[in-house]
Amino acid sequence: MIKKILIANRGEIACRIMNTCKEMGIESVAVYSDVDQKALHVLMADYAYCIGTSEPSQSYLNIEKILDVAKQSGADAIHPGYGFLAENAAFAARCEEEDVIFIGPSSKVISELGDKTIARQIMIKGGVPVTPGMMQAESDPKIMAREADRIGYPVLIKAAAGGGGKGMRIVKHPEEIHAACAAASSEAASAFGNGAIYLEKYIEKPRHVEFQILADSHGNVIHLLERECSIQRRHQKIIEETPSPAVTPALREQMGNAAVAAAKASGYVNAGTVEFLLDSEGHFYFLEVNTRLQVEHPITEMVTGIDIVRRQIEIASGKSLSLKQEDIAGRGHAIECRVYAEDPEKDFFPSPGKIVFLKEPSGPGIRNDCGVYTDVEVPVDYDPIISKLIVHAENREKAILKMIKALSEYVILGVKTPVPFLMDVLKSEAFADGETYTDFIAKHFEKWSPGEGDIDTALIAFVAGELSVKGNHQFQSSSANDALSPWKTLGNWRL
Amino acid sequence: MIKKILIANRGEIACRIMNTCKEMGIESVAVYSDVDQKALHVLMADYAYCIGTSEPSQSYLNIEKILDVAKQSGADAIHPGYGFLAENAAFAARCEEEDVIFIGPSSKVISELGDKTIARQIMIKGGVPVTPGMMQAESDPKIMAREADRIGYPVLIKAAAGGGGKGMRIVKHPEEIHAACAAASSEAASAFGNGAIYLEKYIEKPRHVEFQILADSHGNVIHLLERECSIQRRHQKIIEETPSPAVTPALREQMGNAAVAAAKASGYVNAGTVEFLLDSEGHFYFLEVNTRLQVEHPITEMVTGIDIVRRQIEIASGKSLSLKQEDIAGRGHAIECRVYAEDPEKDFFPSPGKIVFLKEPSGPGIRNDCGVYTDVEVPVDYDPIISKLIVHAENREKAILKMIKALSEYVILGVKTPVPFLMDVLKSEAFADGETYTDFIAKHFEKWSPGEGDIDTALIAFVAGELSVKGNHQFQSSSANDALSPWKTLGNWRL
Amino acid sequence: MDYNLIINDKNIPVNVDLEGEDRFVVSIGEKMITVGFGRIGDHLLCLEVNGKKVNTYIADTAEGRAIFFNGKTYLVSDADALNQSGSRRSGGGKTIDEVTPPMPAVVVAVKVKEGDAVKKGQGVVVVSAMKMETTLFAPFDGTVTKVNVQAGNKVMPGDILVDIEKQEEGASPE
Amino acid sequence: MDYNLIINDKNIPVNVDLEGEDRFVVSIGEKMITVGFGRIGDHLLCLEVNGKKVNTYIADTAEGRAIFFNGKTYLVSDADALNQSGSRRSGGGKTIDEVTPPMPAVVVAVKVKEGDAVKKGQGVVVVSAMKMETTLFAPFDGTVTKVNVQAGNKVMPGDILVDIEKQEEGASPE
Repeated sequence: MIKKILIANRGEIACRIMNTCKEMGIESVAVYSDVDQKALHVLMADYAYCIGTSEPSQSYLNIEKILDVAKQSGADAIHPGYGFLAENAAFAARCEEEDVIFIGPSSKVISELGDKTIARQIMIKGGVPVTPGMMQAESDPKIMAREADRIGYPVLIKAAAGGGGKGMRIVKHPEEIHAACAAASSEAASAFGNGAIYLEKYIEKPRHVEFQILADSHGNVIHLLERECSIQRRHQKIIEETPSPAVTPALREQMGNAAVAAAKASGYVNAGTVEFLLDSEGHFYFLEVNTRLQVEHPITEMVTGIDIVRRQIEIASGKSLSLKQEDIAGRGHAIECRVYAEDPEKDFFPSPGKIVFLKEPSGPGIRNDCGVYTDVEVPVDYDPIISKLIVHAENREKAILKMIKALSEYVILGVKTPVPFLMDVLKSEAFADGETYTDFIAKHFEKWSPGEGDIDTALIAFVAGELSVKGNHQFQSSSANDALSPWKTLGNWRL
Repeated sequence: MIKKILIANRGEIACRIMNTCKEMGIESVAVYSDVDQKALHVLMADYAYCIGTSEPSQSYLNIEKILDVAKQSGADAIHPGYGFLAENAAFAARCEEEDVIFIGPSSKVISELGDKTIARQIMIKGGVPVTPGMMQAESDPKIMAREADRIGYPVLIKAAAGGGGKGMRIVKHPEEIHAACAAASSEAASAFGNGAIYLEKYIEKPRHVEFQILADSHGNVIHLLERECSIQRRHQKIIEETPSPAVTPALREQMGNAAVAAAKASGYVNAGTVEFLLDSEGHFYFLEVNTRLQVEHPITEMVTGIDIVRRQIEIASGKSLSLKQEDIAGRGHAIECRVYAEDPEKDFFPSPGKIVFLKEPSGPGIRNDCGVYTDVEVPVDYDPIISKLIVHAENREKAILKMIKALSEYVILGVKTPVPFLMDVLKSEAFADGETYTDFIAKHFEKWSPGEGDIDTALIAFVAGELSVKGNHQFQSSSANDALSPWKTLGNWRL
Repeated sequence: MDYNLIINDKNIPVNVDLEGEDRFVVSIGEKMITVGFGRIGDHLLCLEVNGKKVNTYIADTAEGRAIFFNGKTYLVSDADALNQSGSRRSGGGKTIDEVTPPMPAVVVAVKVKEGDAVKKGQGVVVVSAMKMETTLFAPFDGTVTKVNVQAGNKVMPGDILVDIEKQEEGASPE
Repeated sequence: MDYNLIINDKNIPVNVDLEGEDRFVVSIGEKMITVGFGRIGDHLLCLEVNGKKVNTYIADTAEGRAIFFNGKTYLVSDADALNQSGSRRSGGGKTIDEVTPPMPAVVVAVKVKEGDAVKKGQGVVVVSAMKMETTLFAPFDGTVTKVNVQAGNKVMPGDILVDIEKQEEGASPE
């Protein structure tokens, strides 16, 4: 069994992994860049090693330094989290060479599924439905144009390597195809070091529905139901939920079987996610496999009651999955909101800086996977995620109400956050109706603005703040006997 | 539907009720005594009214003042929480007279079930198994002695009114019966204003297993499975869990049916708890009905996914239970630890005072129903509960590990708490084995002492605290470039 | 007491009459509101506004006092205090007349040099933050008088990256 | 630097050699331990003890500095500082020789009066806190010289409720 895990990541996901390590009696080793010296994941770890400067290539992406720390610290396994090296086949391969357990699938599987055209071939062989599209990456714009004609406009340009919307372009007219291919390829090259692109049929008004899978090294594969991740901005998910408002029990079985087939076809071992596009007629198409722990895994944990990170560690230790498909039943409804340091009033531009004050929401059914604390800096150098706020309730309606309440109590001062935007989305009729297509934000919230709000109360709070600073005003126990209590006092009841 | 609820309570339970109110869009009205001016329940409420001095009779037990606030604030319902007026039939009756909804059963039901001898008669009529014992309260010691002879020693003396172990005595030998009856009667008189006592057969090595019930005003009654509450100190529960290690599916069905029968026999409406003693052969005996929200209700919420307070409010609004018995399925395992301001090294004597620093544990599957915050005083005047720490995991073993981790991270400075004691109980083999009989603490932890602990690290922390105060030492971002980092630094990797 | 407060880029005069240690009456425009208040720790201000309680969380930031309640954060500044301290930051109005990044960032490219004539809306500096690039535009027609940064520099909000002298265009008081 | 610290009623000499701003070597008895430390905010002290990190939370209380880690709270005091400040509190040893409540409480009954002879272990005052009653006992044989409280008084730890003059019993140095 694994005794010490190096977590090759930072932020909320590193903290979340350490939580499970601690429960399992496994020691955790943090690595960090110099700007992260006071980061929460460094504070939480049993051991912490500075591995370089803030530039990711010098630290969180530096494979050899991370492997050196693994050896120096005696870690027998590495958990890559998501992002950074999580889907880097070369890193997984180096772990294999150095005999350090990589908590994830093999380098071969990462490599094959990471190349979207190979992945498509595997899925077609495995009987998993895929979108019409090219079977190989290309760079010649003429061939791309011909393929686009064959597939039929609109088409979607995608980067063969990578994800997260980078290098992605929708092309609706033949005259745009050349320029779009050039732009997408250069974007892909700078983002992933690989400019290869390919085309797929663009599915209109689709939903993004993904299935969590667990596969052990003994050939057992199950899925942990779906996640609906259609609410995206700039191809980045911002709100996820499970179950999907669009998935019927029959469709769930069909798609779940396809997800398990996808895992089996690729020789997958460990936790992974099979992403599908679901069109309005209930047809679904394989999109890609995310060969890592997914950002939005907590909503699956809430409805299935299963700790996915614990299962990852057990699978990586060679343990057999004790769960069978029939043991998996969702209960209630879970929603996740991603809370970034970003300014919703300035086109969601990142808003790094010092968290001057943080108060996390809490209460029954509320979980906040958080990577910051009061007084810490959100550095300019990384993905500006602060936390993922997750709620779980009896049904979708109650989960929405719980999320609105939780957001309304989430105090983050010092950096901007999208909390007011998220609240408006959750309060909207379109969300209540489950009209969660991937164009949801564009359609319903393109011109969102925060509105004036309750200016009077804000001004009053400013004044009260001035008065309480100046007079060094503090409640005193003795002031309970004053006639002027801050709370309504029924005078004649005072004794 | 109810729009505004007065919560006639304080501490964690008042806060927990307000959380559900807020989710439901219901306004909350707090009442408080003068020492509670800064209490968390006062801060959380939409409206707050001071109703008197710290003496409970002047505030939290003052029925007329509370009803006046209900009227003045426009509250259409009162939630009594647990303790204080929660099982006071006169209070429920006054609410009925004043046309304020009392969120709980009718005054008649409270009154009948509150008298344990009447309750026993109801249960016998309803076919619910009861312990052999007296059918009526008595005061004549001679009659008591005769009854004890009839029932057979050992016998248990109980107060006809009230609970919580007050007025309770085990009598093993006939020569002790007179003195014990006199002592129990006077204790009951001072605790409940009613010295009536009665006798029951004393069940040896029993477990305390209770069933949560929900009953609506349309005749629908279901149970929400059991809670194992055997781990008690001075007849006060300290650790509760569900499911019970002793309850088989067949026994669960039998006991659940008996609990539902008990609710029906008594004409119960709203949430309640039917307590049973379970002996080592699987026989169970009706103990009492708690006609209120129970302290330990959260573990049931965790395994069933049902918000009991929400159901209470819906039932009180006249709504029909949308749940059927077959909808209720437990998942995973939940444990609750009660965290009091008390000193485990001084026989658990209360330890009120100022909470100098509080850091609540958090993470997946961890819930802390808390009634305090940093800088607040735990007053000397009330039950010293700080919070209830609840965990939920896939199974009992994982829940125990999660609770140990959560306790190890629960920072409460300024008052003493039983956290080290609770950790030792959870780490014990007896607990792991599920040997949770009501004599658990007496048998396994009678002579508990906290042990020396890691004195070296404590001394080191003291010194580091001195040094960081004197030098006003604080991490600086710039110090990341110093050779002397507080974390292990691989020097040659520094760039 | 009179305050002149800035919120949502508007100047709002606020008059305050104290009514004891923890109670005051505030006049905002035509409205008069009775307020009770109490402070808990450094950041929590409990208010009672028109009889209803609201918990507000406050902290001072570079952009003013941040005030949070009901899921929304407001920025409020004291215009008089800003004037006294001679702050460069323009209180009311939304005239952006400086080339400064909206957040801590790294300069990717400077697209102008000293002496260049620039048109309003012309890109002058490209900065990058958290892997996103954004272009800073000239706020008006004019001439670049000084370039204060080069590619690779780390820059902060308020840093003037490029000085641009505004072109004459009649005597507009704005 | 030399400290003389009190923990679990024991006096422990501790020697500290600074090795820079955030590192020191501590000698406790025979052991020498290298420590790295960093402070986050008012209450969190991050230590690295023998290469392993441990987060400790600290706060000063009436009973000494409370130090929490791994689920347990320790109370540590500086014996030298206590001596300097002339604190009444006896540092080491566990000799309880005062009639003082273990916690804030209300006096329910005083069972002795001035001039009474009392035996060690005899109940002298009954106090109540949080609905629990407890009896405070005479710490030794002696005579009541003064009764400082009466029923209904609120009392705090450290308050001497009853002064008792110890009875002579030979020249025991203890």
